[in-house]
Amino acid sequence: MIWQLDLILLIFLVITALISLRVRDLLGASMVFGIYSFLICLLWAGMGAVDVAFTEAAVGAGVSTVILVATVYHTRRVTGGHKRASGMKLLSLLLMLVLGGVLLHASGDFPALGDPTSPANNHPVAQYYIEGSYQDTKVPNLVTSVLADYRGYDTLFETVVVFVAGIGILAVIGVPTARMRREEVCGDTAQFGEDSDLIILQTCRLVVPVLQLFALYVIAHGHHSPGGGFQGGVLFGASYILLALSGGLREALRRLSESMSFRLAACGIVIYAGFGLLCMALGSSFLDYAILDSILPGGVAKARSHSMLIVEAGVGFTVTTILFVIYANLATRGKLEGGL
Amino acid sequence: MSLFFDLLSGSMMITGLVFFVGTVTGMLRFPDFYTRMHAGGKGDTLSTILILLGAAIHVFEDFFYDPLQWGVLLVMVKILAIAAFIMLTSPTSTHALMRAGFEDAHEADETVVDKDQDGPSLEELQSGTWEERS
Amino acid sequence: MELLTLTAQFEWILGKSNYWASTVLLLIGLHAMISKNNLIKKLIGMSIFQTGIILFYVSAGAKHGAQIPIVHYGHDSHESHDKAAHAAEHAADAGQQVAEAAAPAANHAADATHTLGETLYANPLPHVLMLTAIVVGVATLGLALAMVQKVYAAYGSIEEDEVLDAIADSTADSTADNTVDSTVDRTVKGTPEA
Amino acid sequence: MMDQMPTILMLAPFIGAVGLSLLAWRRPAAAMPVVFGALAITVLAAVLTLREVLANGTITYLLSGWDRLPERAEGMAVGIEYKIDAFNALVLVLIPAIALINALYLRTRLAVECAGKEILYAILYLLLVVGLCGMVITNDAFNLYVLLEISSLTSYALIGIGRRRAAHATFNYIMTGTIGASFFLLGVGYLYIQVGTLNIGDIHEALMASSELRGLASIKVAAMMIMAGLWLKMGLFPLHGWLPNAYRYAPTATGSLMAPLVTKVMVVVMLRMMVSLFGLDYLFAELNWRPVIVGIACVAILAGSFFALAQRDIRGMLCFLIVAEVGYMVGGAWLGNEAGITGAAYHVLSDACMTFCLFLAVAAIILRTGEHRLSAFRGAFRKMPVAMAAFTVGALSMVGLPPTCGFFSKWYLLIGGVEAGQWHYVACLLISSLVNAVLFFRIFEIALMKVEVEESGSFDVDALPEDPEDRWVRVPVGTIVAMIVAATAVLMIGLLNRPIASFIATWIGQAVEVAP
Repeated sequence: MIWQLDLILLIFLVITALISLRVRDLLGASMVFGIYSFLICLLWAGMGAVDVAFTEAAVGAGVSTVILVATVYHTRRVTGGHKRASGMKLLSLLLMLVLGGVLLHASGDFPALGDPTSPANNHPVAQYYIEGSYQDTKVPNLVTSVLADYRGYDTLFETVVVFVAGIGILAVIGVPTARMRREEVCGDTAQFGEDSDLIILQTCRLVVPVLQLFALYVIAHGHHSPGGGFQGGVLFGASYILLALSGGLREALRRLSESMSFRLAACGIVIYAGFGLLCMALGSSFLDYAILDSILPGGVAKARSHSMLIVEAGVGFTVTTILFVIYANLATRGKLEGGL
Repeated sequence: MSLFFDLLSGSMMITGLVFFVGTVTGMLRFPDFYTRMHAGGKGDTLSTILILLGAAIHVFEDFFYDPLQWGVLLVMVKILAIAAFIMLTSPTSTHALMRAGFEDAHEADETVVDKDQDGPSLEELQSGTWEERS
Repeated sequence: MELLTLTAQFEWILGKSNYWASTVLLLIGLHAMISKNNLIKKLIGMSIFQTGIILFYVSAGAKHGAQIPIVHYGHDSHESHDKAAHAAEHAADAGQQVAEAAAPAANHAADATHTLGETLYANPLPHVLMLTAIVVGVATLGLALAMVQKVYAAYGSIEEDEVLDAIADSTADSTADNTVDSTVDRTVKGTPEA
Repeated sequence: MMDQMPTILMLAPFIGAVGLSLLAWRRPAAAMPVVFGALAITVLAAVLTLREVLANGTITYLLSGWDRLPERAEGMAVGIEYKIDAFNALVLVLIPAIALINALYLRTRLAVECAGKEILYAILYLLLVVGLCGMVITNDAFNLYVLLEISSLTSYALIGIGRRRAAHATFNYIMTGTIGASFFLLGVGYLYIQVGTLNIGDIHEALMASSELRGLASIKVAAMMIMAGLWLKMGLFPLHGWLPNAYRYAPTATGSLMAPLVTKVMVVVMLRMMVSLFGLDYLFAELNWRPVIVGIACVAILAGSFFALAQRDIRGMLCFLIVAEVGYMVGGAWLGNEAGITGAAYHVLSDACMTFCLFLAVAAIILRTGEHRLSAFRGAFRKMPVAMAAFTVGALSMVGLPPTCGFFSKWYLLIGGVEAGQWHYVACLLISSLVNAVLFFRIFEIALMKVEVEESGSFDVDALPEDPEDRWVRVPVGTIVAMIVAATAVLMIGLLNRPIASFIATWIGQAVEVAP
């Protein structure tokens, strides 16, 4: 950590947060929010949280901004003044003062920032993750091993959260028409990025394959470098979003249709949960990859490592497809294909 | 030799920063949307690439002295890949923005319009009357 | 002496700066969620609120002079020796920087009860937790944006006061709010109650 | 096989949901069989788990097989674990059972209220059950947050799938729910930064072991944030704004699933946080927030009851009754004595059953009469005897008359209030029961007397269809069975009061015993 940089970033963070909330133009606000996300991911990278920064860069600054813009595009761009009585605002400010006082009071007895001997950093569990996890799993990236093995159960449900969001968005705004012909519908609703031109199209044609290749690299190399199923999945999903933005949604849906997306998303979860079930079937507890030693090559630790790779690939499937579906539905007000 | 690498990478980074200053000045001082994007698009691309090249050379230095550290070379390749990516995407995004502004009928400032030349004016292009005339 | 206490105070402030910043971001976001009139502004506030909490967690797991949590397996000490030798060889700026960065790390490493070899790694647990929190955040944002689009489709506005007015109008027109208006189904086949 | 039951319990609805999305994307007919099958397996697994817990005591299940070894992180939990004690096991049976019975009702409504989205609804329905069970079963504070978010996101979607009026209510719910969940996360973060672990048992032990730690301001704030977050999610009075509209405008099957379960599971989580995480000693001997929180609960009880009295919409009335009931449970839990907590835990069970019973009966009545105001009840005893019988049982339980379960749980709450000397709580409880009595006997009067109701002045005769008889659609068998089962459950939980109360008392005893 370089405290000078940290301080500057923190100040800019507060400033961008305030700007994005003050700007009347919602498109501008979304953009400033994207900048905010980038700044905060710089801050996290500075604190050594590279995986978090990577995810935030892909999710917060990338996908969040795109879906915000898509919604602004379909609703209103400019927000009016505050016609509502300022009573609520005053009440809220008062509440913030109280809450702020309480939280600052509590921060008084926190250990200093970056103290290696603080309870959280010096706890046996944290120490064990740093010292023991490489022996246990042969995965150098500690975040990956904690994410996919020690707390693999959490990660399973984190994937389910993404899945639920996709299903929920379709349930909430998807147009419930069975077997509507996709081409027909896309023709008149996919205005978003429909009027693109040659330069943008060609550039995206060049970039998309590289992006997808990189996404696969991020998933596959997540054991040794920052990255993993989520980050790679978000990048892969972003490549489809880019395709939809440049060449029209129809183009993207031709490659990855909505029903196929949901099937693949379910496949991803089935891969994850199925691996856990396989462990149960072999006589150990759920997600205990050690038991897979008998089917996977290379000893117990390697079995854990290989299982994590497969599990992360499952996460990648789900995140890729669901992010694309979220975008596709929000960009067309749920009309792209109907209720399936 | 070390001095050579340091000077090279340092000077590249500094040149990049100088261009960045130019970019920012242009973005702030130029009169209309098109000229601002012009400054932003060109200066931004060049300065980013220069800074990245400087970083790549700085990393290469380690490899140069100790070829066993081939992992460092990988870092350099990654930085160069980012530079290539920027080179490809930054002008494209500037183009997309320019086009959006053009289609949105943003007006050009009169001080930057060359009135003497015999060609279509911006308004004519935007409204499509130019094609009708020719 | 005074200078010393000043430095101590400064360090104390630095030690808290991230927690304070996270509190400030959290409060900004929460205030926007409560008091903003525009639904999308509320959602931006929600995202800022969540990043405030994530910043808090990440700060809790940060360590001075720590490396990113990816272990250099195999030749751990060997490599760092190499680096030190390399730094000493070229006593240029870069080398000095490495040495400077290494000094506090070494101090803290001595303080910490356990470290892996000679390297200090950041605490991976908060990172894992916050990966989850980020993903949960974007999932919530997506669903909420879908809701905003639904509100807009229903009432033609994303300003809360206008939406509330529209709701009040439609409630005044009592038939519009009839709970079963659209849901009564006369074709349900079943047996009569005994 | 037996030791895998907790996971099977969690995974059955989960696999059902994923399987629906994978294989039945275009086959709406597959939705209900899968829901029934998955929930039936869950109920079975939950019952077997309960039996196991009764026989052998608390079950701990280690996910990913990271058992606590002394050489591994000094015996701390490095992975995530389930912990199923007596009370958990009981709630774990309750959740899928109510969902299963509600599915009988859902079966008749799914194609009507969610036409074209049957599969989506079924997936969300199953995943909501997963989220609720997961929150109860887990022993890891962060995992609890993740499952809280799963249950929240599915609830948002299950409500938002409804009519246009549901959209804004859901948006409000999303805002409130996110604030609540984030407060919870922040509270867990404050604990984490001071303690360094996320395992509920380990945090508890660390807190018990060090009085220095217990004295820290940040631990107090952590307790405050966790409680505030949970109160937001359960709709305790000043924070209840989202609740009535969300449940009222949701599809009816969502309302009858969420009203009994979601707020109650939040209360269960709060009880677990109080008993297993912070420990009663810490909360009551060292913090002494009892007067404030019991005061808030009293206000909640009174406000909920009187708002309910002012409602003309039947479902709106029931929603405000839930607000009052949340006040009962929070107040009871914070009385700080064994009777109070027993009452709160007991009331979770009985309130879930009676709310379920009432929502089902009201849904059937509204559906059949096409009217959502109190006037819907005119002549209901004659026209719909089963629905009204179920409604009567639920109403009597709400009022607190024996032998329904509401009487016994309120009894324990009252004893707790008297023992703790919180007379205003006792008074509020009694006033609220009286108000409930007025409320329900007014409905019975309408139902029996067939009189034109005066206070529903805004009721417009012209708004009724030409031939009222035409709208009296038949009530499907599934709904009737569901109502009978729910009413029986209300009575059974009341009649079995002794075993249940002693069961809960043992749970509290064990939890307190574990603490040194």
